[in-house]
Order: sequence, then C-alpha cells, then structure tokens
Amino acid sequence: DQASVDYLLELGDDALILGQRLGEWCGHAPSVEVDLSLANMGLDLIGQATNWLGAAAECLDGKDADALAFHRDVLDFKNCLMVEQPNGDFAQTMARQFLFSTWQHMLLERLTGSSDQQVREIAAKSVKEVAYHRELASDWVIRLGDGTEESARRMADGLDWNWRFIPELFEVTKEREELIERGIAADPREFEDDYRAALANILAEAQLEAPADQRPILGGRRGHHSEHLGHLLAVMQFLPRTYPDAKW
Amino acid sequence: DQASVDYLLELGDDALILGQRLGEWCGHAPSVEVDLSLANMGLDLIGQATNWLGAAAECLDGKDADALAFHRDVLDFKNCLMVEQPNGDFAQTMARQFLFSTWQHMLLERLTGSSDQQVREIAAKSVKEVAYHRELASDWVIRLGDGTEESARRMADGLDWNWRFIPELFEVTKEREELIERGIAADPREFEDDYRAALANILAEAQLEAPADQRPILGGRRGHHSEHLGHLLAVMQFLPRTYPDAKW
Amino acid sequence: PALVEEFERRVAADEFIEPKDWMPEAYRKTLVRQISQHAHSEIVGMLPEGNWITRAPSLRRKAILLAKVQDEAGHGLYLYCAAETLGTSREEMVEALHSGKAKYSTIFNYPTLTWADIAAIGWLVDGAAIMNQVPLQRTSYGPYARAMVRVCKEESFHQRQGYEAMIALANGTGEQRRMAQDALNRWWWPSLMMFGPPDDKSPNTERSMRWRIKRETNDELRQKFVDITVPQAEFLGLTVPDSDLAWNEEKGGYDFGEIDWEEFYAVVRGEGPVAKERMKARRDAWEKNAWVREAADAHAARKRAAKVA
Amino acid sequence: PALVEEFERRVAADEFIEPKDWMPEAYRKTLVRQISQHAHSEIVGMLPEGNWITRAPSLRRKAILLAKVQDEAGHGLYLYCAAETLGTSREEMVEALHSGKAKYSTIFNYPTLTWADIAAIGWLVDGAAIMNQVPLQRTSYGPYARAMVRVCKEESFHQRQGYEAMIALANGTGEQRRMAQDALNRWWWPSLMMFGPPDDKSPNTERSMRWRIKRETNDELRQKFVDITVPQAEFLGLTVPDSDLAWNEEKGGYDFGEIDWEEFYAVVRGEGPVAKERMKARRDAWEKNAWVREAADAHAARKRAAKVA
Repeated sequence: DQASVDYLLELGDDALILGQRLGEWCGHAPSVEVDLSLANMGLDLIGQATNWLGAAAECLDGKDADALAFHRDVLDFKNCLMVEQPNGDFAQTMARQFLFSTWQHMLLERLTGSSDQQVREIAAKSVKEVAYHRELASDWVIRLGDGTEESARRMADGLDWNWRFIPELFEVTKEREELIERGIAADPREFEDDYRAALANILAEAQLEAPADQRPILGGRRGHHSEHLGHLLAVMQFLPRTYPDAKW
Repeated sequence: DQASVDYLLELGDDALILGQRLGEWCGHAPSVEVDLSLANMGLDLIGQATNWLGAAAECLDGKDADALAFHRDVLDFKNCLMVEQPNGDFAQTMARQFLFSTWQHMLLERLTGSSDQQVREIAAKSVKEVAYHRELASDWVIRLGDGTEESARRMADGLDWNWRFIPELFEVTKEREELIERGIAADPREFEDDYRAALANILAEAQLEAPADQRPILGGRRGHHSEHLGHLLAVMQFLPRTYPDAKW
Repeated sequence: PALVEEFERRVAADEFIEPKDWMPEAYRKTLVRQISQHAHSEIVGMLPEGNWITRAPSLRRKAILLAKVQDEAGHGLYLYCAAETLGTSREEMVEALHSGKAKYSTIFNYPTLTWADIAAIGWLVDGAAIMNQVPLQRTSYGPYARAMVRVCKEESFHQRQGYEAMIALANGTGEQRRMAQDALNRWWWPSLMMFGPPDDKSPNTERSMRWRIKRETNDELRQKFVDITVPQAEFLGLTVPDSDLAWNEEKGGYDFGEIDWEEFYAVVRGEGPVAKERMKARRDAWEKNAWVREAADAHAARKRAAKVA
Repeated sequence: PALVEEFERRVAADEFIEPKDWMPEAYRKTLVRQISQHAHSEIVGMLPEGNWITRAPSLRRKAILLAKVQDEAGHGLYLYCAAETLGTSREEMVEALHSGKAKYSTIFNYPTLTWADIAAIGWLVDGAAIMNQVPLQRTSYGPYARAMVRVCKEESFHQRQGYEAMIALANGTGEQRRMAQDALNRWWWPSLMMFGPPDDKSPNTERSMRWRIKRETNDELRQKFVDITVPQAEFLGLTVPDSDLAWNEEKGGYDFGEIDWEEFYAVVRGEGPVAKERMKARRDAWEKNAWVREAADAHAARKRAAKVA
C-alpha cells in the first residue's frame, strides 16, 4: 500500500542522500584516516538505500531501486531536510552525522522488531553499521567541541546549522499513525526524550551548549525541500537522465 | 558542411559556457555594481551563444539552439578549456575574462569581415559587447594587480591558473585551415603577436609579471575537456534532460 | 515647530521633499528604514532566482532571468543611492542587514524548489511588489519617488514575463502542471504576507500615510492583490490554496482565509525556511570579497594621488 | 663495510630486511622515496575517482566505487606506515608532496571526463599498477613487502571490476561504446608511461634490482602489460590507439609504437593536464582542515593529561 511504500522511500531516501553527501568528501578530508571513514559510512548508507528502495520498488510495478534513485525529481524525494544539508566544513558534516545517526540508530533498533519481515531484516542488517556511525560522529563532536577554540566554534556553528531540522525527525502524519499501529513503522515520538538526552550527554562531554530551539522547519517528507537537494540530484542523476536507454 | 558547423559550435560553446560560469556569481559578487556587470556580461554571452548555436542548428536537421545547448554531452562540446575553468575567487574570474575577452574581441573584429554573411552579422552584433567585456576585465586586472598586496597575489594566482590555456586559443587544425582559406573563419595566428602585446600592456600597468609558459594544454576543441565541464553540464542541462518532452 | 508645520503643509500638498530640505528626524529615520529595506530586498531577492540561472530550461529563459536579476541589482543601486541622500552610507546599511538589524522582504526566506517557483515569483511576488510600489511613485520624498518610477516600469515587465512562464507550465506536460500548482500552493500565502501585518497591528501606518511614505494600507493593498490575482489563477487552470476563498458580491472583492501570522512573525524574526542560507550568502559575498573593495579603493587612491602630483 | 657486505648478502639471499636492521643510507632513502611516492599515488588517485562517485550511474556502481576509494585510502595508510618505519614522519612526506619535492604517479594528472574513464582506470591503471606491484611482494624490505601483499590482493579485485565495467560499456549503446573507445584512446599511452622511463634512461634500475627494491625493469614490465592488455581490448571490440602495434612472433610479444617521452617528462615536471587541480585539492584538504587535526591533538593531549592526574 501507499503508506508502506512512502515509509520505505523515506528510509531509503534518507540513506541515499546522506550517502551521496558523504561521497562528496572523497579525497578532500582532513586526513587519510578520515577519508577512509567517510567513504566507509557513505558505502554503508548507499547499501542501506539500495535495500530500502529495492523493497519499495517491489511494491511498484516495473521499478527497481535504481529507477527510484535516479528517475525521481525533488518533489518526489521524501528524505528529511537534515540529510540534504550541505557538507560545509568538517564540523558541520559531523554535526549533521551526529544528529542524524543518533536518531537513525534509535529508529532502526525499534524497526528490528517491525511486524514486516522485510523491514525487520533490513533494519537488523543496518543497525550495526549505524551504531558505528553514531559512535564515530559522537567522538568527533566531543573531540572538536573539546578541542581548540576554533574547532569548538566551528562545531557550535555546525550544530546550529542543523539543529532546526531535528523536529522534522519526530513528525508523525495521520497516514504514518496507521502504519505505526500496524506495527510496521516505529513511532519516533517514543524515543524523542531518549534522543534529546543522548544529545545532551554528548554535548556535555563536548563542553558545548545546545542551540536554541526555533520554529521547526518541515516539508522534506512531503517533497518540499531546501534549495540544496535540486543541485545534489542534478549531479547524482546526470548519467541515467542523459542516457536513459543505457545499462551500466 | 561539417567544418562550418564545427566552427559555429566552437564560437557558440565558448560563449555559452562562459556565460554559464558568470551566471554562477549571481548574488555573490563583491558589490552590487559588480553583480550587475557580471550578470550583464553573462547575458551578452548567452545572447551570442543563442545566435551562434542557432546558426549551427540551421545546418543540422531538426535541431535548434536549445537542442545543441542542452542535449550534447561533454565529448561533443567544443569550447576552449579556458572558459570552463572554475570561477575561483573574483581575481580568477576576472583573469579568465581578461585573457578570453581580449582574444574573443580580436577574433570577432576579424569575423566582421567574414565571407559568410551570417558569421559577419553575428560578429558585428557581438563585437561591441565584447569590446566592453575586454575593457571591464582589463580594468579589474589593473585595479587588483595595482591594488593591495593581497589582491595582487590573488590576481597573479588567477592569471597563473588560466595562463596554460592560452595556446589552445591559437590552435589551427587542418580542417580549420581550409575554412580560413575560404574566408569564413579568422586565422587567430595572425593576431597572436597583437594578443601577447595587449596582455603585456595591461600586465605592465597592473604591475604584474606574466606567468611562465609551459607545455600547452589542448583538447577542448576536440571534446577533451577538464573535469570541470561535466559538472557544469550536469547542472545546466538538468531540466531538459529530466523532462525531455516539456516546452518551457 | 514652524519648520514642522511647513513640512507637513508641503507633504499634504503633495509636494516633493528634497535631500537639502528640512525634515523631521522621524521622517528621515522611517524613510531610511523603508528604502534600505526595499534595497536589501532587491539584493537578497537575487538569491532565490540566482539559484535557477544555472538551471534555466532554455537559452531564452536563461537570458530573461539574467536580465531580470540585472534589473534587480540596478533597483538595489537606485534605492541605496536614494537612501544615501538621507545621510546613511551604503556600508552602514549593509552592516545593518548583516547584523540582522535591518530587514528585507520575508518572501525571500522561502526556497525556490522547482523551475515553476521562478515563474511563480515573477507572477506573484513581483505582482505583489508592484501593488506595493506603484503608489510610491507619488511618495513625498523626491529621490525615492523618482527611483520608484524606474523600478515600477521594469517590475511590471518582470511580472508579465513571470505570468507568461506560468502559462507555459500550465499548458505543458502533466509534470509541468504539477510543478505549477505546487509552486502556487507554496507561494500564495507568503505573497499575501508581503503586504505586512494587518492594519490593526500596524501602528505606524497612520503617520506614514500622512507623510505620504505609504499611500494605501496593508489590508487595502492585500485585497487589491487578491482581487487581481485570483482570476489570473483561474485562467491558468490552477487552484488557489485557500478553501475560504469566495467572491463577495457586496464588497466587490474576494473574501479569503486567515493568514498564519505566527509564521509571518517567525520569518520576520529570521526563522524562515532558508533565512540562514540567505544571510550566509550575503555575509559571505560581503566579507569574503572585502579584499576586492579594499583593492579598488587602494588603486583609486593611488590614481588620485598620481593626478595631484 | 662488513655491515654493507652482510646487508648485500642477506638481500641477495632474498632475506627480509626489518626496520631495526642496519641498512645503507642510499637503500633507506630510495625506499622512502619509492614507498611514499606509492602512498601519495594512492591518495592522489582518489581524486579522479572521487570526481565520479557523486555521478556513478547506478547504486551498484556507486557502492563499488566507494569501496574502491576506501581501499585506496587503506593502501595509502599501510604504505605511509611502512615508510614511517624507515624514520620519516607522515607530516614530512605530506609536506614533500605539497611542495612538489615528492612525486606521485603521472597517470593521476589526466582528467576523468566520462564514466568510461572510471572503467578504463580500473582496467588499465590498476592493471599496470598490479604489474608493477606483484614483484614487490617479494621486495627486500619486510614492512613494504607485507603491505604489498594486501595491496595486490585488493588491486587485482579492482582491476577485474574495472574490466567488468568496461565490458558493460562495450556491450552497451552506441554512446557507451563511443565513451569506452574514447577512454581507451586517452588512457592507453599514459598507462604505458606508468612503468617509467625506458631502461636506458633509468640510471638507478641496476642498483634497485640488486637491492630487490625493484625486481623487473621498466621495459620488461611494460612489455608484459602490453601483451596481456591488447587481447583484452580485442575481446572488448575496442581498438588500441597505436598504428604500430603488431604481434611479433619471434619475441612472442607485441611490438608497439614510440611513447611521447616529452609529454611524460612534462607531466613529471607538474605540467600535466590537471596537475594544478590535483595539487590544489590535496593542499586545500590538508591546509584548510589543519584545524581538525590540531583539535584532535589538543583533545587527545587533554585526555592523556586527565588520565595521568
């Protein structure tokens, strides 16, 4: 049904778009070690995207994961706004990763108990990878927050840039309610307090203040994105759009 | 014939790609005045591209200027390597404009005497615009070269980045020889000395040294570009590629 | 007081006040705020459109858009010059923008997601701007009024081009029509907000009207905009996203739904969807290019010195 | 002299030299140069491929490419570590790269223009790299030899994936075949240059062979590469861009045309088509992110101090 497909698309698009963003770092990271870990996270996320989009495609006649990744335009992408945010500097990238992976990890933990077998299986495969992303990003938040004056300022700016996209992660629509009731989807509101506490813990260790909350910025799940996504898609989809008949 | 079409494509692609690059500045220039003049040059160049590509399309069944601009991939673009170089900072942008517009101006002056009526007419329309681009860019080279220590260093770097693409502007292939003999194309070698002298004059006034010559980097005219062009095209062509049946 | 009386008399008689004339401090301040806010809007407004210059779908559309942003830079310049005649420097105005002290139109804090947004901006945003600006061609401050004459002429050209681009989409493929409707859905309410808070929440309106800095109230202009725009949407075959919208025979205009003023004030506070992007872009343009302006000044100073010597 | 004799004897007997063993300064220097050059090549080599990660044409190809660059970063790390055992720090090696003192493979100064270039790099560049590297698994310096065992295993995997991607293109649409042929045209000669100058212009070859730092000459390896690769091109239905290419029954290998050594030396001098881009990218990555490394050091120092206290 449409609600399930939408859910799978959300999960897949989050992973795809963040994986794409991480791929932009290739060869430009602060050290070879970091280059390696960014490529590694990107690879995990592209793998997860392939699984989620593959599952969504099974419900859509004649589609496959690639068709969904490369032949939808912005209004049909359902990722949250946070993952499409630009990399900025390394602090901004890690702030984004920290805020997203912490949420994604809590979500996937719950999805390992989904009533849908496919969701359960993909979640079980992904959750270990994401636990590692969460740890790695948390470590960087601490290291940069509790590093030099410059790194603390940059990390604070990075958190500030991404903070306004947190509420969207906990948005639940009516259609989603139903999917939660059927046990297919997880209810993010159940772990919002845990999430906020987890952030607070890491920020305390990093000697950083949480940015002020402001009016939530929503819309990604309904295809209403920031201006960044269109540029990302223009690049990402160039080959399949330009050579629609080719197989690679 | 193919040689004429190739020539029109070169002229059109040079203008199109440089116009596209200038469009990237929109809203990000050092002052409102500069924003205005960059948009103005970009507009001139897009207009010129429309004319040259339109003329090329007339020789190609069922094509129009838009088809040529938006439905060719890198290997078929014939612009010189200089115009596709990234904007870099404002000094790099103006260095590129100075080196290119000076050449383009000398070329167009000669093309106003082309044996081909259409070439003559488009050249006559464009040459005044380009005279202004040349003047504006020359002024900025002088202003930045003879400005502060920082601006002089940046302008020197900008010239250094673009300098290696000068020899390509004077490349003449066998096919081109023939077009020159027929009076359709201009022979850039005839004004290479003038060109070098014009650069030397402005650089002297700007208190800048000319960068050292090195092994020429060629290939743009044969579709062998830098890595920058593909990214530019991915963005520029996104809509027509994504919605091939749409009219705008 | 005699000066004040004379000033009020001239303004009431629709005479122009010129830079060298005496004027009340509050008049000067209000004008600087209003004109610089308008100038900032022109400049910030280049950003959502600049976002599509590199992706315009045809050479013709790319040229039209480049010409439009060029006009907007020009408008920004006239307006900054008009404000400078009141004794505030460009630097001061720019710093006020970057510090968040000066405002710009809330509309530019919304993102341009698809090409249809560019058409919608031309149609709705420029349409609303004209509605605001036409009366200002007769505003009491001379330099401002003269700047507005030029601005209005070009702005109405932009509005027509925007509507024409919208027609192309509305008559286009299903995907284009979807883009067009989606753009109208997203830009409609922010466009209505462009006229500012409702009259009963707009304390300075009365004085500004008396001073001929404003010539119609926010709600009057908003009503005019709705009445003109709704039939245009109908012509396009698009649906205005307001279930309360209905023709009111009695008042000879449309009734329309309640505006989300909470959103409006949040956007004014700088919490609009892409406000951070806009301010970052403008600050970066200014600060990262400071060396260009410094170099130009240094060079000009050297030239002047050489001439004197 | 006794130490030298003992060293030469051990090397001649194919024994491994370990970090703590005595070794001639020239041996150490040559090794540092060779290993760091190899490490730099892995790191710089991520750039032409990184250029296509964001544009890989399918999820599968994107994942393969990400895995490949991840491996390359890993190879860079092993190799830097191996070089560090010889007493040169990572910082010193990186500085030498950025100052232009240290070199990296000339091949990475050519641009990746189309997706076919990614396939061609896997097929030809990794193919040539393996040809160079397989003998180094038995090189005389222990840490280097052990690093090469891991590197070679992964590298041959990359080569197979590249060839497989090339097959997809060669069996694809006309446009894909054109890309594939064009990529072969552009990458063929630079790949042959990867084996270095001809033997008669390679003065240190003899000593390096004696020290088992090299185990075959440049020309021998180049010949081997041509002999293996030409039939692969034939299988793909692609034409090797060398009109002098011909099977020589007598020597049991291919004769091939003259390499443009002038181009080779220009690229070595840093005048390759995208050399400026490569060095700028590496310098920017290092310098603009220095604050990250400083922060990590500061944090680690604070943690250590806290533990001690």
